[in-house]
Amino acid sequence: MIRVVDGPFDPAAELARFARGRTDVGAVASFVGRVRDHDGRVPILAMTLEHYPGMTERMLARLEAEARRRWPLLDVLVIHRVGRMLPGEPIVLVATAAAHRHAAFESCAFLMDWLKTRAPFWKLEETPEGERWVEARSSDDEAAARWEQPAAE
Amino acid sequence: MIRVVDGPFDPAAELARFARGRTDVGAVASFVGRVRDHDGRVPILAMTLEHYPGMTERMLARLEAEARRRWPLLDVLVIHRVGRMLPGEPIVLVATAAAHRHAAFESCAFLMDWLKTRAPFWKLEETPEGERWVEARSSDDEAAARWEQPAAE
Amino acid sequence: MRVRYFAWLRQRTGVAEEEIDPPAEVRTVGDLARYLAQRHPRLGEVLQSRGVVRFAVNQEYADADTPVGPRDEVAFFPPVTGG
Amino acid sequence: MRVRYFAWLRQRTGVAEEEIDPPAEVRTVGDLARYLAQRHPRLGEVLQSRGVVRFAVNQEYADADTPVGPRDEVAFFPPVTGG
Repeated sequence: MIRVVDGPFDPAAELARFARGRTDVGAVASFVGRVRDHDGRVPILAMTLEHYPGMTERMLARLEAEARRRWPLLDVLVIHRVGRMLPGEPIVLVATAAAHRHAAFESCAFLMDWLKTRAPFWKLEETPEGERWVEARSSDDEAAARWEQPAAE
Repeated sequence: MIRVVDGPFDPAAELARFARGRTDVGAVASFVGRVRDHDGRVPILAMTLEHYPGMTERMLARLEAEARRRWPLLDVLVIHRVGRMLPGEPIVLVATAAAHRHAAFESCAFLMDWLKTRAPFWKLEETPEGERWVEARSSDDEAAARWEQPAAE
Repeated sequence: MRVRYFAWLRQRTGVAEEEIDPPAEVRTVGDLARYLAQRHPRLGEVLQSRGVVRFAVNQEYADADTPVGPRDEVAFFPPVTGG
Repeated sequence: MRVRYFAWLRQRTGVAEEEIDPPAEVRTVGDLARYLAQRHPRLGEVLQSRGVVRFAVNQEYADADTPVGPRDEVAFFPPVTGG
Protein backbone atom coordinates (compact mmCIF):
# COMPACT_ATOMS: atom_id res chain seq x y z
CA MET A 1 0.00 0.00 0.00
CA ILE A 2 1.21 3.50 -0.73
CA ARG A 3 0.23 6.77 0.92
CA VAL A 4 1.24 10.38 0.46
CA VAL A 5 0.46 12.40 3.60
CA ASP A 6 0.65 16.14 4.18
CA GLY A 7 1.05 16.05 7.96
CA PRO A 8 3.09 14.17 10.56
CA PHE A 9 2.86 10.39 10.70
CA ASP A 10 4.07 7.87 13.25
CA PRO A 11 6.31 5.15 11.75
CA ALA A 12 6.21 3.01 14.90
CA ALA A 13 2.41 3.03 14.94
CA GLU A 14 2.35 2.17 11.23
CA LEU A 15 4.80 -0.68 11.82
CA ALA A 16 2.67 -1.94 14.73
CA ARG A 17 -0.19 -2.39 12.22
CA PHE A 18 1.95 -3.63 9.34
CA ALA A 19 1.43 -7.33 8.56
CA ARG A 20 -0.13 -7.72 12.00
CA GLY A 21 -1.54 -11.13 12.77
CA ARG A 22 -0.01 -12.70 9.66
CA THR A 23 1.67 -15.92 10.70
CA ASP A 24 3.12 -16.61 7.25
CA VAL A 25 5.48 -13.63 7.60
CA GLY A 26 8.97 -14.55 8.81
CA ALA A 27 10.71 -11.26 8.06
CA VAL A 28 9.82 -7.57 8.14
CA ALA A 29 12.37 -5.03 6.95
CA SER A 30 11.73 -1.33 7.30
CA PHE A 31 13.35 1.99 6.66
CA VAL A 32 12.54 5.44 8.04
CA GLY A 33 14.06 8.58 6.55
CA ARG A 34 14.03 11.63 8.82
CA VAL A 35 14.82 15.31 8.52
CA ARG A 36 18.33 15.92 9.86
CA ASP A 37 19.31 19.09 11.69
CA HIS A 38 22.35 19.66 9.51
CA ASP A 39 23.88 18.86 6.16
CA GLY A 40 27.63 18.83 6.50
CA ARG A 41 28.33 22.06 8.40
CA VAL A 42 25.09 23.79 7.37
CA PRO A 43 22.30 23.81 9.98
CA ILE A 44 18.89 22.79 8.63
CA LEU A 45 16.03 24.59 10.35
CA ALA A 46 13.22 22.98 8.38
CA MET A 47 12.54 21.05 5.19
CA THR A 48 9.68 21.36 2.71
CA LEU A 49 8.84 18.45 0.44
CA GLU A 50 7.15 19.46 -2.78
CA HIS A 51 5.66 16.82 -5.05
CA TYR A 52 3.67 16.29 -8.23
CA PRO A 53 0.22 15.18 -7.05
CA GLY A 54 -1.08 12.39 -9.22
CA MET A 55 2.25 11.45 -10.75
CA THR A 56 3.66 10.78 -7.28
CA GLU A 57 1.01 8.21 -6.42
CA ARG A 58 1.31 6.68 -9.89
CA MET A 59 5.09 6.27 -9.57
CA LEU A 60 4.93 4.90 -6.02
CA ALA A 61 2.28 2.37 -7.05
CA ARG A 62 4.54 1.31 -9.90
CA LEU A 63 7.50 0.91 -7.52
CA GLU A 64 5.40 -1.28 -5.26
CA ALA A 65 4.29 -3.40 -8.23
CA GLU A 66 7.89 -3.77 -9.41
CA ALA A 67 9.07 -4.82 -5.94
CA ARG A 68 6.27 -7.42 -5.76
CA ARG A 69 7.23 -8.69 -9.20
CA ARG A 70 10.89 -9.14 -8.19
CA TRP A 71 10.46 -10.63 -4.71
CA PRO A 72 7.82 -12.89 -3.14
CA LEU A 73 6.46 -10.18 -0.84
CA LEU A 74 3.57 -10.73 1.53
CA ASP A 75 3.01 -7.04 2.25
CA VAL A 76 4.44 -3.66 1.26
CA LEU A 77 3.94 -0.22 2.81
CA VAL A 78 5.28 3.09 1.51
CA ILE A 79 4.35 6.35 3.25
CA HIS A 80 5.87 9.62 2.08
CA ARG A 81 5.17 12.94 3.72
CA VAL A 82 4.94 16.24 1.83
CA GLY A 83 4.86 19.85 3.07
CA ARG A 84 6.99 21.53 5.70
CA MET A 85 8.60 19.49 8.47
CA LEU A 86 11.16 19.92 11.24
CA PRO A 87 14.41 18.13 12.13
CA GLY A 88 13.73 14.73 13.68
CA GLU A 89 10.41 14.30 11.87
CA PRO A 90 9.93 11.32 9.56
CA ILE A 91 9.85 11.96 5.81
CA VAL A 92 9.38 8.45 4.49
CA LEU A 93 8.63 4.94 5.72
CA VAL A 94 9.13 1.81 3.62
CA ALA A 95 8.29 -1.63 5.04
CA THR A 96 8.31 -5.02 3.37
CA ALA A 97 7.19 -8.40 4.66
CA ALA A 98 8.26 -11.79 3.31
CA ALA A 99 8.75 -15.37 4.40
CA HIS A 100 12.53 -14.95 4.47
CA ARG A 101 14.87 -12.10 5.29
CA HIS A 102 16.73 -11.57 2.03
CA ALA A 103 13.54 -10.77 0.12
CA ALA A 104 12.49 -8.33 2.85
CA PHE A 105 15.89 -6.59 3.09
CA GLU A 106 16.52 -6.36 -0.63
CA SER A 107 13.07 -5.15 -1.59
CA CYS A 108 13.17 -2.49 1.12
CA ALA A 109 16.52 -1.16 -0.12
CA PHE A 110 15.28 -1.38 -3.72
CA LEU A 111 12.16 0.65 -2.93
CA MET A 112 14.20 3.39 -1.26
CA ASP A 113 16.75 3.53 -4.08
CA TRP A 114 14.11 3.79 -6.79
CA LEU A 115 11.92 6.14 -4.78
CA LYS A 116 14.89 8.51 -4.43
CA THR A 117 15.50 8.61 -8.15
CA ARG A 118 12.05 8.11 -9.72
CA ALA A 119 9.33 9.54 -7.48
CA PRO A 120 8.62 13.25 -8.14
CA PHE A 121 9.53 14.83 -4.81
CA TRP A 122 11.77 17.85 -4.29
CA LYS A 123 13.36 18.98 -1.04
CA LEU A 124 13.66 22.63 -0.07
CA GLU A 125 15.90 23.25 2.95
CA GLU A 126 15.66 26.24 5.25
CA THR A 127 19.11 27.25 6.51
CA PRO A 128 20.27 30.30 8.49
CA GLU A 129 21.38 31.75 5.13
CA GLY A 130 18.00 31.22 3.51
CA GLU A 131 16.25 28.57 1.43
CA ARG A 132 17.94 26.20 -0.97
CA TRP A 133 16.79 23.32 -3.13
CA VAL A 134 18.55 20.05 -2.42
CA GLU A 135 20.53 18.84 -5.42
CA ALA A 136 20.16 15.32 -6.77
CA ARG A 137 23.15 13.17 -5.91
CA SER A 138 24.95 10.96 -8.39
CA SER A 139 25.41 8.39 -5.58
CA ASP A 140 21.62 7.98 -5.57
CA ASP A 141 21.64 7.32 -9.31
CA GLU A 142 24.37 4.73 -8.82
CA ALA A 143 22.46 3.09 -5.98
CA ALA A 144 19.35 2.90 -8.16
CA ALA A 145 21.31 1.58 -11.13
CA ARG A 146 22.40 -1.56 -9.29
CA TRP A 147 18.77 -2.78 -9.49
CA GLU A 148 18.66 -2.46 -13.28
CA GLN A 149 19.95 -6.01 -13.54
CA PRO A 150 17.36 -8.69 -12.88
CA ALA A 151 17.15 -9.41 -9.14
CA ALA A 152 19.51 -12.12 -7.89
CA GLU A 153 16.87 -14.26 -6.20
CA MET B 1 22.42 -1.88 22.92
CA ILE B 2 21.78 -5.59 23.06
CA ARG B 3 19.16 -7.48 25.04
CA VAL B 4 18.25 -11.15 25.40
CA VAL B 5 14.67 -11.50 26.65
CA ASP B 6 12.81 -14.62 27.76
CA GLY B 7 9.28 -13.33 27.15
CA PRO B 8 7.36 -11.50 24.42
CA PHE B 9 8.58 -8.09 23.30
CA ASP B 10 6.99 -5.43 21.14
CA PRO B 11 9.17 -4.39 18.18
CA ALA B 12 6.99 -1.39 17.33
CA ALA B 13 7.23 -0.06 20.89
CA GLU B 14 11.00 -0.60 20.84
CA LEU B 15 11.26 1.22 17.51
CA ALA B 16 9.16 4.09 18.89
CA ARG B 17 11.86 4.60 21.54
CA PHE B 18 14.83 3.91 19.28
CA ALA B 19 16.90 7.02 18.48
CA ARG B 20 13.93 9.12 19.62
CA GLY B 21 14.50 12.85 19.67
CA ARG B 22 17.85 12.59 17.87
CA THR B 23 17.87 15.15 15.10
CA ASP B 24 21.23 14.02 13.71
CA VAL B 25 19.69 10.73 12.54
CA GLY B 26 18.62 10.72 8.90
CA ALA B 27 18.04 7.00 8.47
CA VAL B 28 16.74 4.14 10.60
CA ALA B 29 16.77 0.62 9.19
CA SER B 30 15.20 -2.24 11.07
CA PHE B 31 14.50 -5.92 10.77
CA VAL B 32 12.08 -8.13 12.67
CA GLY B 33 12.26 -11.92 12.45
CA ARG B 34 9.05 -13.74 13.41
CA VAL B 35 7.98 -17.31 13.99
CA ARG B 36 6.28 -18.59 10.84
CA ASP B 37 3.38 -21.04 10.94
CA HIS B 38 5.00 -23.37 8.42
CA ASP B 39 8.29 -24.38 6.91
CA GLY B 40 7.70 -25.57 3.38
CA ARG B 41 4.75 -27.92 3.75
CA VAL B 42 5.34 -28.65 7.44
CA PRO B 43 3.09 -26.78 9.91
CA ILE B 44 4.97 -25.18 12.80
CA LEU B 45 2.93 -25.14 16.01
CA ALA B 46 5.54 -23.45 18.19
CA MET B 47 9.25 -22.68 18.33
CA THR B 48 11.67 -22.82 21.24
CA LEU B 49 14.87 -20.81 21.14
CA GLU B 50 17.65 -22.24 23.25
CA HIS B 51 20.80 -20.23 23.84
CA TYR B 52 24.10 -20.20 25.72
CA PRO B 53 23.66 -17.61 28.47
CA GLY B 54 26.76 -15.49 28.82
CA MET B 55 28.27 -16.41 25.48
CA THR B 56 25.15 -15.08 23.74
CA GLU B 57 25.47 -11.61 25.24
CA ARG B 58 29.20 -11.62 24.62
CA MET B 59 28.77 -12.48 20.92
CA LEU B 60 25.95 -9.98 20.40
CA ALA B 61 28.00 -7.21 22.04
CA ARG B 62 30.86 -8.08 19.72
CA LEU B 63 28.56 -7.94 16.69
CA GLU B 64 27.38 -4.50 17.72
CA ALA B 65 30.97 -3.32 18.20
CA GLU B 66 31.94 -4.69 14.78
CA ALA B 67 28.98 -2.95 13.10
CA ARG B 68 29.92 0.34 14.77
CA ARG B 69 33.53 -0.12 13.63
CA ARG B 70 32.46 -0.65 10.01
CA TRP B 71 29.76 2.02 9.67
CA PRO B 72 29.27 5.46 11.25
CA LEU B 73 26.28 4.41 13.34
CA LEU B 74 24.48 6.74 15.71
CA ASP B 75 22.57 3.98 17.48
CA VAL B 76 22.19 0.20 17.41
CA LEU B 77 19.58 -2.06 18.99
CA VAL B 78 19.53 -5.86 18.99
CA ILE B 79 16.83 -7.75 20.91
CA HIS B 80 16.66 -11.53 20.72
CA ARG B 81 14.02 -13.57 22.45
CA VAL B 82 14.63 -17.04 23.93
CA GLY B 83 12.23 -19.69 25.20
CA ARG B 84 9.02 -20.96 23.65
CA MET B 85 7.04 -18.78 21.27
CA LEU B 86 4.11 -19.08 18.87
CA PRO B 87 3.67 -18.34 15.15
CA GLY B 88 3.46 -14.60 14.51
CA GLU B 89 5.54 -13.71 17.55
CA PRO B 90 8.79 -11.77 17.09
CA ILE B 91 12.06 -13.62 17.61
CA VAL B 92 14.55 -10.89 16.87
CA LEU B 93 14.71 -7.15 16.27
CA VAL B 94 17.72 -5.34 14.83
CA ALA B 95 17.66 -1.57 14.31
CA THR B 96 20.42 0.78 13.19
CA ALA B 97 20.48 4.56 12.97
CA ALA B 98 22.84 6.64 10.85
CA ALA B 99 23.05 9.95 9.07
CA HIS B 100 22.54 8.29 5.68
CA ARG B 101 20.60 5.30 4.45
CA HIS B 102 23.33 3.03 3.09
CA ALA B 103 25.08 2.78 6.47
CA ALA B 104 21.76 2.00 8.15
CA PHE B 105 20.66 -0.61 5.58
CA GLU B 106 24.01 -2.35 5.29
CA SER B 107 24.74 -2.54 9.00
CA CYS B 108 21.26 -3.91 9.68
CA ALA B 109 21.72 -6.68 7.10
CA PHE B 110 25.23 -7.34 8.39
CA LEU B 111 24.02 -7.73 11.97
CA MET B 112 21.34 -10.21 10.93
CA ASP B 113 23.74 -12.24 8.77
CA TRP B 114 26.38 -12.51 11.49
CA LEU B 115 23.84 -13.05 14.23
CA LYS B 116 22.45 -16.02 12.27
CA THR B 117 25.86 -17.64 11.96
CA ARG B 118 27.76 -16.55 15.11
CA ALA B 119 25.36 -16.05 18.01
CA PRO B 120 24.73 -19.26 20.00
CA PHE B 121 20.99 -19.77 19.52
CA TRP B 122 19.28 -22.98 18.45
CA LYS B 123 15.74 -23.37 17.18
CA LEU B 124 13.54 -26.30 18.13
CA GLU B 125 10.33 -26.55 16.09
CA GLU B 126 7.14 -28.25 17.23
CA THR B 127 5.37 -29.88 14.30
CA PRO B 128 2.36 -32.22 14.17
CA GLU B 129 4.90 -35.06 13.85
CA GLY B 130 6.86 -33.98 16.91
CA GLU B 131 9.85 -31.82 17.71
CA ARG B 132 12.80 -31.22 15.45
CA TRP B 133 15.92 -29.07 15.63
CA VAL B 134 16.26 -26.59 12.79
CA GLU B 135 19.34 -27.31 10.69
CA ALA B 136 21.86 -24.60 9.88
CA ARG B 137 21.60 -23.47 6.27
CA SER B 138 24.56 -23.06 3.95
CA SER B 139 22.80 -20.00 2.48
CA ASP B 140 23.21 -18.32 5.86
CA ASP B 141 26.94 -19.07 5.83
CA GLU B 142 27.18 -17.61 2.34
CA ALA B 143 25.26 -14.50 3.38
CA ALA B 144 27.59 -14.04 6.35
CA ALA B 145 30.68 -14.63 4.23
CA ARG B 146 29.98 -11.62 2.01
CA TRP B 147 30.85 -9.39 4.97
CA GLU B 148 34.30 -10.95 5.41
CA GLN B 149 35.68 -8.39 2.97
CA PRO B 150 36.19 -4.91 4.43
CA ALA B 151 32.97 -2.89 4.12
CA ALA B 152 32.64 -0.89 0.91
CA GLU B 153 31.98 2.45 2.55
CA MET C 1 -2.36 22.20 -23.26
CA ARG C 2 -1.62 22.32 -19.54
CA VAL C 3 2.00 22.94 -18.51
CA ARG C 4 3.23 22.49 -14.93
CA TYR C 5 6.48 23.53 -13.30
CA PHE C 6 7.98 22.22 -10.07
CA ALA C 7 10.63 23.15 -7.51
CA TRP C 8 13.12 25.75 -8.66
CA LEU C 9 11.84 25.64 -12.25
CA ARG C 10 8.54 26.97 -10.90
CA GLN C 11 10.43 29.80 -9.24
CA ARG C 12 11.93 30.68 -12.63
CA THR C 13 8.59 30.82 -14.44
CA GLY C 14 6.77 32.41 -11.53
CA VAL C 15 3.74 30.16 -12.19
CA ALA C 16 3.01 26.63 -11.02
CA GLU C 17 0.88 25.82 -14.04
CA GLU C 18 -0.59 27.46 -17.07
CA GLU C 19 -2.95 26.67 -19.93
CA ILE C 20 -1.28 27.43 -23.24
CA ASP C 21 -2.18 27.08 -26.89
CA PRO C 22 1.14 26.65 -28.71
CA PRO C 23 1.38 26.91 -32.51
CA ALA C 24 0.91 23.75 -34.57
CA GLU C 25 4.67 23.37 -35.11
CA VAL C 26 5.03 22.38 -31.46
CA ARG C 27 4.78 18.61 -31.81
CA THR C 28 7.21 17.27 -29.20
CA VAL C 29 8.42 18.04 -25.69
CA GLY C 30 11.57 19.50 -27.25
CA ASP C 31 9.52 21.83 -29.46
CA LEU C 32 7.47 22.85 -26.45
CA ALA C 33 10.59 23.57 -24.38
CA ARG C 34 11.89 25.92 -27.08
CA TYR C 35 8.51 27.64 -27.28
CA LEU C 36 8.34 28.04 -23.48
CA ALA C 37 11.91 29.37 -23.37
CA GLN C 38 10.69 32.43 -25.28
CA ARG C 39 7.71 32.85 -23.00
CA HIS C 40 9.82 32.45 -19.80
CA PRO C 41 13.37 33.64 -20.47
CA ARG C 42 14.62 32.52 -17.04
CA LEU C 43 13.31 29.04 -17.81
CA GLY C 44 15.00 29.19 -21.19
CA GLU C 45 18.38 29.69 -19.52
CA VAL C 46 18.26 26.23 -17.96
CA LEU C 47 16.31 24.32 -20.60
CA GLN C 48 19.48 24.34 -22.69
CA SER C 49 21.54 22.48 -20.07
CA ARG C 50 21.12 18.77 -20.59
CA GLY C 51 20.38 16.74 -17.49
CA VAL C 52 19.14 19.68 -15.44
CA VAL C 53 15.50 19.48 -16.50
CA ARG C 54 13.23 16.44 -16.53
CA PHE C 55 9.98 16.10 -18.48
CA ALA C 56 6.72 14.27 -17.95
CA VAL C 57 3.77 13.96 -20.32
CA ASN C 58 0.49 12.99 -18.71
CA GLN C 59 2.38 12.14 -15.52
CA GLU C 60 4.77 9.73 -17.21
CA TYR C 61 8.48 10.41 -17.68
CA ALA C 62 9.14 11.63 -21.20
CA ASP C 63 12.04 12.85 -23.31
CA ALA C 64 12.54 15.60 -25.86
CA ASP C 65 11.13 13.42 -28.65
CA THR C 66 7.90 12.51 -26.87
CA PRO C 67 4.92 13.87 -28.85
CA VAL C 68 2.62 16.39 -27.18
CA GLY C 69 -0.88 17.51 -28.15
CA PRO C 70 -3.51 20.04 -27.05
CA ARG C 71 -5.10 17.76 -24.45
CA ASP C 72 -1.85 16.74 -22.76
CA GLU C 73 -0.46 17.72 -19.38
CA VAL C 74 3.26 18.41 -19.70
CA ALA C 75 5.52 18.97 -16.68
CA PHE C 76 9.02 20.38 -16.30
CA PHE C 77 11.02 19.76 -13.16
CA PRO C 78 14.54 19.23 -11.81
CA PRO C 79 15.94 15.78 -10.92
CA VAL C 80 13.97 14.42 -7.97
CA THR C 81 15.29 14.50 -4.41
CA GLY C 82 12.68 12.78 -2.21
CA GLY C 83 12.98 9.96 0.25
CA MET D 1 36.51 -28.55 34.26
CA ARG D 2 32.97 -27.59 33.40
CA VAL D 3 31.50 -29.02 30.18
CA ARG D 4 28.24 -27.79 28.67
CA TYR D 5 26.10 -29.27 25.91
CA PHE D 6 23.43 -27.51 23.86
CA ALA D 7 20.51 -28.32 21.57
CA TRP D 8 20.50 -31.86 20.21
CA LEU D 9 23.98 -32.59 21.58
CA ARG D 10 22.50 -32.11 25.04
CA GLN D 11 19.82 -34.63 24.16
CA ARG D 12 22.57 -37.12 23.28
CA THR D 13 24.45 -36.73 26.56
CA GLY D 14 21.32 -36.45 28.66
CA VAL D 15 22.93 -33.68 30.71
CA ALA D 16 23.14 -29.93 30.10
CA GLU D 17 26.40 -29.54 31.98
CA GLU D 18 28.78 -31.53 34.11
CA GLU D 19 31.90 -31.02 36.19
CA ILE D 20 34.59 -33.44 35.09
CA ASP D 21 38.19 -34.12 36.01
CA PRO D 22 39.79 -35.56 32.90
CA PRO D 23 43.22 -37.20 32.97
CA ALA D 24 46.29 -35.02 32.45
CA GLU D 25 46.69 -36.21 28.82
CA VAL D 26 43.59 -34.17 27.91
CA ARG D 27 45.25 -30.95 26.85
CA THR D 28 43.10 -29.71 23.94
CA VAL D 29 39.47 -29.54 22.88
CA GLY D 30 40.19 -32.45 20.55
CA ASP D 31 41.58 -34.55 23.41
CA LEU D 32 38.55 -33.66 25.49
CA ALA D 33 36.15 -34.64 22.72
CA ARG D 34 37.77 -38.10 22.48
CA TYR D 35 37.58 -38.48 26.25
CA LEU D 36 33.91 -37.44 26.34
CA ALA D 37 33.08 -39.78 23.46
CA GLN D 38 33.87 -42.69 25.79
CA ARG D 39 31.81 -41.20 28.57
CA HIS D 40 28.80 -40.46 26.29
CA PRO D 41 28.75 -42.97 23.42
CA ARG D 42 25.84 -41.22 21.66
CA LEU D 43 27.88 -38.01 21.69
CA GLY D 44 30.88 -39.92 20.37
CA GLU D 45 28.87 -40.95 17.30
CA VAL D 46 28.63 -37.36 16.11
CA LEU D 47 31.91 -35.94 17.40
CA GLN D 48 33.64 -37.81 14.57
CA SER D 49 31.68 -35.99 11.86
CA ARG D 50 33.51 -32.79 11.01
CA GLY D 51 31.35 -29.67 10.80
CA VAL D 52 28.49 -31.08 12.85
CA VAL D 53 29.84 -30.02 16.22
CA ARG D 54 31.10 -26.59 17.30
CA PHE D 55 33.28 -25.86 20.33
CA ALA D 56 33.67 -22.94 22.70
CA VAL D 57 36.22 -22.49 25.47
CA ASN D 58 35.30 -19.92 28.10
CA GLN D 59 32.48 -18.72 25.86
CA GLU D 60 34.71 -18.05 22.87
CA TYR D 61 34.64 -20.10 19.68
CA ALA D 62 37.45 -22.64 19.70
CA ASP D 63 38.78 -25.46 17.52
CA ALA D 64 40.18 -28.93 18.18
CA ASP D 65 43.65 -27.52 18.88
CA THR D 66 42.54 -24.98 21.48
CA PRO D 67 44.14 -25.83 24.87
CA VAL D 68 41.85 -26.62 27.80
CA GLY D 69 42.64 -26.73 31.54
CA PRO D 70 40.91 -27.61 34.82
CA ARG D 71 39.41 -24.15 35.34
CA ASP D 72 37.95 -23.82 31.84
CA GLU D 73 34.34 -23.94 30.69
CA VAL D 74 34.11 -25.96 27.48
CA ALA D 75 30.93 -26.15 25.40
CA PHE D 76 29.82 -28.47 22.59
CA PHE D 77 26.96 -27.51 20.33
CA PRO D 78 25.62 -27.82 16.78
CA PRO D 79 25.89 -24.98 14.21
CA VAL D 80 23.77 -22.08 15.41
CA THR D 81 20.29 -21.35 14.01
CA GLY D 82 19.06 -18.17 15.71
CA GLY D 83 17.70 -14.96 14.29
